[in-house]
Amino acid sequence: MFASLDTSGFLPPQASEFAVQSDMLFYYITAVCILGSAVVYGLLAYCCFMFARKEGVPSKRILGSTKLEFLWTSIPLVFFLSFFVWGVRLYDIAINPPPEAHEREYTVVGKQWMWKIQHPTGQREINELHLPIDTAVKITGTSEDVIHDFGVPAFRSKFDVVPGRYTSAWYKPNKEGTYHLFCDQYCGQGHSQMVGKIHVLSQENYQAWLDGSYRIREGKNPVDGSPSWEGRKLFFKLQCVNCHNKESESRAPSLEAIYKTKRAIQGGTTIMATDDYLRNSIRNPMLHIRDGWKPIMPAYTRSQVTEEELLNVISYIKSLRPGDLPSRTESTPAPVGAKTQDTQAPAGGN
Amino acid sequence: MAANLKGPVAHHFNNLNQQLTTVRMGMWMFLVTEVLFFGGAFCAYTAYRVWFSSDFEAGSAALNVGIASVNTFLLLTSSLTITLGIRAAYAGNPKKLRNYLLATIILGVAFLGLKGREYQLDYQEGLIPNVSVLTPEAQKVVNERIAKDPGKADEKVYPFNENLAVVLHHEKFKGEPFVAYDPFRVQLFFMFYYSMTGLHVLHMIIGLGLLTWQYILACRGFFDYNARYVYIEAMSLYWHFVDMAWMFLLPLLYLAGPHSASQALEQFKVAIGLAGGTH
Amino acid sequence: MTTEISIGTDTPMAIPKLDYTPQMSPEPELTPTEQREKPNYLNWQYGLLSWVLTVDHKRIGLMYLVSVSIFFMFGAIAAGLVRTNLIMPTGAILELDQYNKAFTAHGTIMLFLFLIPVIPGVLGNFLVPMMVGAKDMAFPKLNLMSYYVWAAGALFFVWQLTVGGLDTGWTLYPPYSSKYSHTNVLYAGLGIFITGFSSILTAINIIATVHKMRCPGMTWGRLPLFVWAMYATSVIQILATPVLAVTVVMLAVEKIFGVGIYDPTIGGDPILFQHMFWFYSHPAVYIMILPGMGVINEVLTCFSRKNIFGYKAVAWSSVGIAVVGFLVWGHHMFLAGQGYFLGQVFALLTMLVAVPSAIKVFNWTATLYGGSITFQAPMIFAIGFIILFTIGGVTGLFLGSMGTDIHLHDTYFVIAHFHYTMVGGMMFAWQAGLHFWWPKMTGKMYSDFWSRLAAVVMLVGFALTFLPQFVAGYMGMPRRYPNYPPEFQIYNVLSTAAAYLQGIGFAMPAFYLIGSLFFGKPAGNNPFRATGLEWQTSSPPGPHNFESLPQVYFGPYEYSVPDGLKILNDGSTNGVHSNGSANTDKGAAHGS
Amino acid sequence: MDHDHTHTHAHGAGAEMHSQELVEHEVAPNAKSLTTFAVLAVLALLALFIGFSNLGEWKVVANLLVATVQACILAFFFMDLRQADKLTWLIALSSVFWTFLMFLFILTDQLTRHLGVL
Repeated sequence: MFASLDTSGFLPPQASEFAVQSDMLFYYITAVCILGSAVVYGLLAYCCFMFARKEGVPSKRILGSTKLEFLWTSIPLVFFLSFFVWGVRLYDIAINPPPEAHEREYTVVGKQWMWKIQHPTGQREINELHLPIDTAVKITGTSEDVIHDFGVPAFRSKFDVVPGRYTSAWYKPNKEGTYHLFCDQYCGQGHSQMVGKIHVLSQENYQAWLDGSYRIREGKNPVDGSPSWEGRKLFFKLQCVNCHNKESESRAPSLEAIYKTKRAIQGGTTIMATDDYLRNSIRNPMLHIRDGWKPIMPAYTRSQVTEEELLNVISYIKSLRPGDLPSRTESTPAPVGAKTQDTQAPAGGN
Repeated sequence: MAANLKGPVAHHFNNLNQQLTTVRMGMWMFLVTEVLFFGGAFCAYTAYRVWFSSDFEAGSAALNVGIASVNTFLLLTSSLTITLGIRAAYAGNPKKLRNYLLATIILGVAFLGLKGREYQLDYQEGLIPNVSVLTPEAQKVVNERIAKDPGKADEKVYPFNENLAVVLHHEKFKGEPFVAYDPFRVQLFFMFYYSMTGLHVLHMIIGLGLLTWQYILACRGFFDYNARYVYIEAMSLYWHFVDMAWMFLLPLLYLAGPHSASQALEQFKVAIGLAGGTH
Repeated sequence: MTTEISIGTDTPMAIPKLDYTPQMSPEPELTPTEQREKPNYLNWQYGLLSWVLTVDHKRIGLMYLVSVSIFFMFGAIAAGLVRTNLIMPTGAILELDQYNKAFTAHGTIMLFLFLIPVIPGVLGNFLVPMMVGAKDMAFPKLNLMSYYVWAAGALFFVWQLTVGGLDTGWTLYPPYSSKYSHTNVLYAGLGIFITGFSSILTAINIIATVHKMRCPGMTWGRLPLFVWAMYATSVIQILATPVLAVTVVMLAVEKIFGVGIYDPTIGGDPILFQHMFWFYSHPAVYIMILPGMGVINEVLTCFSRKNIFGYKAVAWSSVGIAVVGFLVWGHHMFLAGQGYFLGQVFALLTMLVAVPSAIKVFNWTATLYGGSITFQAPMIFAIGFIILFTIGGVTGLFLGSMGTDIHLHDTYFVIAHFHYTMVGGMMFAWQAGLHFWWPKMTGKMYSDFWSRLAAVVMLVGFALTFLPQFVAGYMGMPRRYPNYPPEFQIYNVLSTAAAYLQGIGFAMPAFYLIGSLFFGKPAGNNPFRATGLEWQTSSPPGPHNFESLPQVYFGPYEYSVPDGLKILNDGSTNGVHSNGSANTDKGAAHGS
Repeated sequence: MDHDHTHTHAHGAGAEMHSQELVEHEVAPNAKSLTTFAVLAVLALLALFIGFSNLGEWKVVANLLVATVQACILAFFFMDLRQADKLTWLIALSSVFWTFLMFLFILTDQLTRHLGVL
């Protein structure tokens, strides 16, 4: 269920500005604490060796020293207060998103035991979140049942999602890659199953992902809510799948990974499979017949497929990768990411 | 006076003084835990009281303030009697002590009896969250509603809410300035009502048990050593605390909502059977 | 005793040479047979009834010792299951819900049935009356009652374990515990309620004892610091435990009647539960650690033959922790949806409450300076305490600072932190105390070699168990995960391996301590030549602790003054003198 | 919290034990107890009167004031706090103080949580 992510050394990846700021405070406290402990351990070792019992050497009678005590009361206090001040300022950053983040508000709903996420543009995901790089986004969450916690170590970010309320955090990812998403608040049997991935994509990849033509994860289905997702539904509704399917005896050419490739057509020439080509092949199939196939493709008129629907279908075809083409019997599957549940998801309970 | 306190000193004490002061101190420390125990409940109550004030007032309106008022005085009087008992005891009058103990016990039992009657009436009015069933009146209301609009036939009916509506729209509230309420939050109020008064009743029962025990001891001459009066004294501290807790329960639970003296009187008559049922 | 007094001063040596032999007092004045004839609290009454109905604080202490040891074993087994399961990223031996029940059992048992009762119940019961020079606790019958109340509560825990266990974690957060968990929340809640009642009774008893039962001359300034620590602990128990009780009651009411006191879907508020829960449960960690700190004071001073460095500072830091410790619970809730403003207040107070602990650590270290230190088992445990508790303390700062807590909250960093304080602190203090006072409790001396070995094994095993967890936590591994991403496996394997070593270490005392009962040589009244009042009576002590009412003239830790009388005469030290070795002829009670 | 208390014992438990006299129970003439009771009863009536009135917002405040006064009188006269020693006062006050702390912090959060959270 967990893909091992490339994590180097003892440090979790720093994938956002906040992660860097958070680590600075962490290193500061670490340095101070190591120093302080070193003092204690040094004194301890010194005393243990220097003042181990020696024959005939009595112990000194020392009742204490107010000066020293004042010293080691005030010095730690100063450092502790510095931790407090810096910590509060850091926390301030964490809970106050920059103004632009409010325009890009992602919603998260925790549920035993999955994360249901929706993009401001409507796309829905489960246990996965695709984010554009260098863009401040706000995540607002709530829970359907018990208290969960939406934690992304790579962003040094974490917040409890509480039933009946909205809580939120914000990220500004600055490093492409795939990072862990954990549920950090114990939520029952499947607590450790309530995990996922954060994908930070480049702007163009993110756009491509939004309309479904770019996918990182394996699996044949475009992201829920994207044009390709609509196109896929039409692909079944309009019976395209009857001929264009993965069965061996299919009566029509496969549509997998044909976009922007040269297609051999009757008459010995080839043609680049552009959007126009795809459009014509649906509206007016007889325009170009694929070499080696019978011209049985029916023409789909506006009355059958509106222009919007056509765009969706084309977007779906463009998104098809080798092996993505459905079989005739296949019905509309669960949305993207749902399969990460079935690994050990227990029966009942939710 | 200190001179004439006599009694055996337990094996681990050095003198009587040490023993007596220790007993008092122990009871006082126990009362501290009691204060914080009730304090926690009051704290939670207050949070919701501020959030859902109108709902809580509605819930309070449905309580039997008549019985509560009478109980207040019963408890106050019992505090008086036990105090008089101790005073009499230290004045060297064990007989009076026994009588006052007995009076205290009787008053306490009377309190519990009325309290039980109150719970019974609440049950009859169907005001127990998630447990009670529809009262006949509420059933009538529901039927009428369904008759008016058959579409409502299949929607879920929450008995408590229906019963509450019946109670709150009873004529005894006619003319009261009444607020809108959310029945589910009123259930929350009733939960506080039952758990807090329940805890109080539990303390009463424990206290009565101890009192009875001490009464028996008194009759069997355990207190011939007058130093042992300190045990009754400690007991009385506990009893006073129970009284004190009630002093706060009364305004927070019973008097929160709209009430009227006449209504309280009416309720009490009903409770002791001098008048017909509330509906 | 005169021989003790003169040790160290009589012969000025030219070349002092290191001498690691244990500081044992010369062979006890009494031969074993005589000692057996001498009536003590173990042998002056016989029969089962004389134990189950005893009101003797020493016997009750032993009853606690046996019970909590058994429950510690249960808790340790649960921990073993948890650690073993984490060897594999996919879980080695347990199903998901089994794992949840295992770590919940570990948490609840270790907290409510071991850490909270162990030192107040065993050492507090046994020692506080003797240290203040009393014949018994202030309320002996109440003392016995509190033991049986505790046992009853423990039975509920055992019951809920046998009928299917609990899977909410020891924190019992609603709405999971109130609505979604199908396990025995009610039994566990009852157990928590009842054991809490028991710890309240013990606390009342201890406070009353300290206030009212002190023997003549035992001023507050002369109380052993262990008594101060127990006093502060008891104050916390009295003030905090009732709130947990009522919180659990309301949780039960919600679960039974299905009304939303904490359930947001019907108007309740889960955060309220967390507030009331932590109002108890944060002070509870001080209930667990403060007695341990008290023990360390006694052990360090004795084995370094020194006065405690800064008696007042150490004593008042205990009280300071007890008071300020009440006002920091919110740092468990920085991310729970608690208000931001209140969060800042809690964060500030959290940093303040860290100061008294720092003071203690520095004072302990300074106590060793200029001492004459020997390294017997109790001392090794005490030094181990300082080493581990320092790490536990400083890692707390990461979590107390709001900014870093965001990343570290609910990760293994937290687990490692509180195990360093609770186990590395409390458990080592407990072992130190047990080894320190075992001769007094039983009159027998355990094996010096095996005890030292056990101390070292525990120290190494413990440190290695939880150090990797800091890294795993910082890498982001969440707590309470039976399965985890493979890149965390290395840390978990290391941790588990060391945990086994640690387990061996914790098992060893069971053998050599019990063995000492049969084969150990008589310890004598004061094997470690300590100065506390409890050492001035015979070991095991007589039924009423002291043969005559002790009279105290000096402060508790006059180890460095072999001849107190001289100093008493020239009055150079304003009346702070050992009540032990120095003034044996001035009517202070002593057994021999 | 028990600083002053430490001072009371500074001269030692032994001395303390002899110096400390029994907590006197000068037999309060029943008149005194009856007067106390009368006051308490009047206050209870006042509480009911307020409860039956339409003060709205202020009803609960007024009622709690009355209850507090009642509690104080009860503790002071019936529970003999009047003639109790410092230690007893310390214990009694500490309970009030810690309850206050609990209310202060928990209610602060319950009532201001919506502020400052993004």
